[in-house]
Amino acid sequence: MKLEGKYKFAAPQQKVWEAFTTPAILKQAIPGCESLTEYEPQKYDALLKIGIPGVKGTYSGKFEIVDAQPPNQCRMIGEGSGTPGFLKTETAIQLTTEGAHTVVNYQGDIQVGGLIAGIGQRMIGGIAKMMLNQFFKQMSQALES
Amino acid sequence: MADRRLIKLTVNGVACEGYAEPRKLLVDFMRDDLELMGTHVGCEHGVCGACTILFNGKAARSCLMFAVQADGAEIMTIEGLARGNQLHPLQKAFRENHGLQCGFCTPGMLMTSYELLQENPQPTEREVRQSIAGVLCRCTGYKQIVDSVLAAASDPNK
Amino acid sequence: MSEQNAKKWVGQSYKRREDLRLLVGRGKFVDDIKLPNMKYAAILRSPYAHAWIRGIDTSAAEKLPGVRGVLTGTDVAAMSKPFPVGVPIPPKYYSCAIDKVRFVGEPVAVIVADTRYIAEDALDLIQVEYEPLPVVMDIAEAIKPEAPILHENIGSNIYSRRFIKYGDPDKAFAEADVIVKGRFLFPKYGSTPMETYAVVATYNPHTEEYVIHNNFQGPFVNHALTSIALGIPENKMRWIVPTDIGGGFGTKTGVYPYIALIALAARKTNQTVKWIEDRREHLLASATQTDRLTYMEFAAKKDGTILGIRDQAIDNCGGYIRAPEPGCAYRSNGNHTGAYQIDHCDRDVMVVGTNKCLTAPNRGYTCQELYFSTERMVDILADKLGMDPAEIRFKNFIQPGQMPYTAAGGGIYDSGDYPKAFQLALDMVDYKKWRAEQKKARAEGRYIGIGFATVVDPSVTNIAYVTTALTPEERKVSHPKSGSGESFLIKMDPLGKVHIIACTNPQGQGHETVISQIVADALGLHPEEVSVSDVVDTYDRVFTITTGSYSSRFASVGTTALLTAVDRLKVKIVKIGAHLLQVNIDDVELAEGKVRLKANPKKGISIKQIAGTAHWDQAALPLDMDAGLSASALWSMPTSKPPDELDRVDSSNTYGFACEIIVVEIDANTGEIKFHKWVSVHDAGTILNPMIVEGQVMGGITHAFGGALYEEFAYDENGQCLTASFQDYLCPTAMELPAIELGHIESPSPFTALGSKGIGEASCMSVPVAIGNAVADALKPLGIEINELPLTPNKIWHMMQKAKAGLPQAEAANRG
Amino acid sequence: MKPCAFEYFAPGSVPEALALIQQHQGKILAGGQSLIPLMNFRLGRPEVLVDINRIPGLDYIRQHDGTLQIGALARERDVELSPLVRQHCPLLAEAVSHVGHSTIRNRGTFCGSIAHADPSAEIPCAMCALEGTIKAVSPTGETVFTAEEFFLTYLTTALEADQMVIEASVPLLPPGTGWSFVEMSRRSGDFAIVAVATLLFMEKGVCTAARIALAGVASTPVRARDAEAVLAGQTPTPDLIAQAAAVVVDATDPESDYHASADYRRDMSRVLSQRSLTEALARAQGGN
Repeated sequence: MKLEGKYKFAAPQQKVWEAFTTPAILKQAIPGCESLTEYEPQKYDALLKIGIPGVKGTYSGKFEIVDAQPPNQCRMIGEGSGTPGFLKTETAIQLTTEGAHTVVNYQGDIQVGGLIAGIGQRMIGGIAKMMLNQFFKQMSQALES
Repeated sequence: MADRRLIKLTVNGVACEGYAEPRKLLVDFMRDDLELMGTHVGCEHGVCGACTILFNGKAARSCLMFAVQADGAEIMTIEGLARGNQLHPLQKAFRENHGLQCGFCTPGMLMTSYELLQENPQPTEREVRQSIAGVLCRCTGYKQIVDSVLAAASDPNK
Repeated sequence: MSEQNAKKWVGQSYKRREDLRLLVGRGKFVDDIKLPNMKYAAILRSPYAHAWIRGIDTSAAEKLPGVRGVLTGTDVAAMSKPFPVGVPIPPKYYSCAIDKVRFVGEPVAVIVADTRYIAEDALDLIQVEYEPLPVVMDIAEAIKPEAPILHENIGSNIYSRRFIKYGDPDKAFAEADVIVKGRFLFPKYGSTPMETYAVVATYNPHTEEYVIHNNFQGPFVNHALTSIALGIPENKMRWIVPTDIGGGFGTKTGVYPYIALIALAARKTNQTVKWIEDRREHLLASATQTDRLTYMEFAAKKDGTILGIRDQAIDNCGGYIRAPEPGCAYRSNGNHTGAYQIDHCDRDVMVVGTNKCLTAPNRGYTCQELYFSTERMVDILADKLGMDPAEIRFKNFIQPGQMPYTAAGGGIYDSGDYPKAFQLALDMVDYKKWRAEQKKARAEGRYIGIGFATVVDPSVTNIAYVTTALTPEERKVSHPKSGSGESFLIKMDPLGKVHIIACTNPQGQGHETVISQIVADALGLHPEEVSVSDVVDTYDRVFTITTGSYSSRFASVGTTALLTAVDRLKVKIVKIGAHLLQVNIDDVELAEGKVRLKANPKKGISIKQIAGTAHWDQAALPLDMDAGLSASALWSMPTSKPPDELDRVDSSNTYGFACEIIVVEIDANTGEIKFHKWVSVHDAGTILNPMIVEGQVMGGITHAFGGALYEEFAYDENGQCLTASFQDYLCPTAMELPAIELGHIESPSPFTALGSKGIGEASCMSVPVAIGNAVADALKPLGIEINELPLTPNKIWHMMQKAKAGLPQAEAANRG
Repeated sequence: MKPCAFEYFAPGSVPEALALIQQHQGKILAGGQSLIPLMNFRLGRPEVLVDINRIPGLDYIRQHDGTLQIGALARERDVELSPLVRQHCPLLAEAVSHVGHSTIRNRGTFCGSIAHADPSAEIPCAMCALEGTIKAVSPTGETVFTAEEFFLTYLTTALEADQMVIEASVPLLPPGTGWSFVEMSRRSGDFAIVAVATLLFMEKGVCTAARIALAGVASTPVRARDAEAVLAGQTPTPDLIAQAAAVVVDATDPESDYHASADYRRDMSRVLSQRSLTEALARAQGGN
């Protein structure tokens, strides 16, 4: 499933870049992220409890930032597996400055596999989008605070 | 076995009891513990309707209830339709009109249409179809089932 | 002898005896079997469509209280062998993934526990390390050289391929006035019976015998192949199929691996193990029909005479291929040219693999795929020539006087009057009126369409067809296969009542009832005087590798085998009668319940007396005669022969006819289809029980209606099945079906004892394309071609939007 | 497909239920027709279930102070067949009749469907059109939500962890109100691809206010206010209805799924709104 879009942050590009590559901020912003531990620079062990009320799944997996060109672009690769199946994402982001703002363009691909994919196809797309919006909103809040 | 609850209920007019953990589905309890195998399990997510029973007089999916919820309830299943060796008019009509082939969905069809005829003794064809639309059949194409229910509706002994 | 039987009961809508158990909740299905100390299995399934298995850790699962053992691919590899399958390089298909998974839902491990609940708890505790691989989902992609390869030992994704020519197709195409082309994609839908797969297995390590209760549709090939997979002789594996199977429609005729898998789990854990496939497992990983991509060309004369067919047909069998595949590609060879006089065919048939669920026959077994292309092509040709699609069919029909007719592919069409049946359908539908309505509607911007399908319905598979997967040269050096046998044993008790022991193993077709009707007629009894036991128990039934209920075989081979046994019993009765009457056997006849003198019909001895003697006074029997009164037959259709050197084969042994005429209207706003009129006419020879025939026809229609409009196993681009619940795999309900009018003609088969042949699959073959043709006809003003299914409102709406905007239609693809 | 183990409580009163929810973070089991399938698939794994089916007095459907009040245990089937509902709010009866099949509605509760908050479900959509309210209780008191503020996103509501829905209510419709509920689904009984609930409040042939709510076209049910504005104060005509229906599309933000693309849902929002408004107008004019 492809997700594309952009989000505008009221913060300078360097600060946005740092937020996107700082584990503590990422942990706060990633919906359902219970822990994010850096085991190598820009590589993390992650534990996610995600979903919607009553349908939460626990996924454990890895998350890494590759091809980083600070403060302009990188790719974020994550994968996790748990009882409801597995998740894989690969998202490219590009940061550009627009006046006092920073625009983040993203092109992501999300794979959902296993139980949820077979049973929940009706809502997966929407929920993925919703979580992405949550992520950007949280990032935005973190940047403003 | 962890946390098994005593469940007392009336099934087809007979008092029954058994123990089940809370997560045990009512249909599994009926089949495994009460040995009433006439009710079938077809999907376990409430779509196929093969497991339909009457729960306190209302048609219900027994795969979408827990056995503990049936404590004190009155249940009727396909085994409870015939009076002695006399088939119920619905059963007769299903036989006369070839309303079943493999028989797997039949408990659901019978219990659903039993409720329908209780509520609406003279249904139209469309009402019959609406009612049994909650039970999937892969054999018959439904026509002969609809014919059966309509025939039963016109049976004065129903 | 049976030709003299009065048809008193046959032909009646005799009420079913099966109903008297099923209607009161006393049917016996596999899930109703309870054995002492029985444990329950649950299966861990792959969430990946294609991945290496790098490790499995079952330790936590094994420690869970109530768990009795775990079986993994390592055990399966050590304890069993791959299932044999008739392709040049078989993939290593075990009952469980060994080191690689090739579709979502493939078994990876089995838990045996005290309850299914605990077994599922334990599944959550198994850790599997996967290394995902690129997937291939689309047929056209799978055969490209750069495609990810599923099976390293095969080296490509092509399981089977044959180039086959009938007649002189090059000449036919050279002489054609017109050549039309099409590309068709038939979807992956399935049988989805209400009862899923079910197995109860026990192993006795001391006798090394398995006893396996299951709901396979007969011993058929599965018993033989499963015993090979388990590495045991067939007589060490007792299969028992109870009286009732909750529908099959083909799914339960493919080699399903769970019989072996649960048997191995029983053996490893030393437990009696029950496994009932749940609906999610069924939709993810049981069996579907093949999806098929077809490129087809018709060569024709200007007057509409079809000269030849050229096609490339590619069937997709999914992650592995298993018997009876590659039958998908070859099963309909004998009737490839359908109801028409077409002598020349040029075929490139391929069976390929992708990372999808595996396949098995599905009601109509690949004839829906075949006719979706050929019957669409007939309409496309008619359109090109400016002919009426009804007229072009009449032009090309095989004529009744030509029966029995040998079709280009070798099918020996036994009987039929296609023009008469089609004319009946046209009259029933009032064709002219609907063409006028269509004209009017088009003027108003409404979309009415009339769709036809006129198809030949092959029943009674001749297992020989599978060997056309091999070249004639390869066949010469391999073991030949042929036949279509069925077995019956008839016993008469001392009071003259009859018991039939059958092994047809039906799934709701009412065989017990029809057997009693047939035997009653043959012996002058009431059907109530005939009892029937029709189950599979490989230890106490006589059978061959073709035994079972599939390919609509009961009405043809079943009835004929039954009457062969009855005739043998009658011969014995007559012999005993003549002996007791002390006359020559030629001087007596069996009539009116007696063996009597031809010369003096008043002098005779009743069957009842003869039966009593046969049991109570065995010394009174002729010296060379067995005691008691029973007979058996294991009869195979004489036309069931191996393919000839030109690959022609009578792939089925009887051929019925079905035609549909369907009038639809497409909602211009929503793309929804409304059915104005639907007529379905059949010819299946003699009708044995009209009530049952109507049920079979309606069931077949509904199944195909589902496939044409609602049902599909859909996948995303990563190989995830999106339709693993009944919320997304949409079986039609009683509300979706429009009114359908049925018509029949009867052209008795000269090849079967009663002239009857199969009917339950006929409309499965004709309905999908008839709906496709109707929608295509409706949307003709927009220039829309229909070449794929299912025709969902969403899909039709998109086609209409594109057409209205002048954009080209997307090529149908099944990549998710 | 067997559910995970859970602790089970069947309280006999609302305060008892609320205490259990608070104490164990329990999940409420009412009709269970959405929850139990999720549990059978093991997608839902609640550790504690609080079964409210044994609490007396919650199954009411009553008229009170210009509203229809529906208690937490009123079954969908009871709402569908209730003479009160049919008389005062036929839109609701019609919407409920599209929920699953009668056997599901026998057991499923009206309030449970609201709490489940499926954006393709009929009842939340009807509640938005009717501007109904949802009353929740917690150990500390009552909260009343409007339907629109209640539905946040997929299966997510404004309900706090210690709250339970105790009642839904909708205002009685003035006589002569035009209403309609139109749904398109793959099969009868399936979730809506698109469903539209409309109301036309009429005075002397003029539409004083219109309401249009849709299901299946966003992460929650949505109101099409701009489209409503097209109709307000006007005499509805087929042209005006078509105009309004075209504007409805702007209120939608659909997703594609296997059954229908976002484009299709968008256009069906228009088509179905037009049909629904036409039907509502006919009812307003024809009196039923």
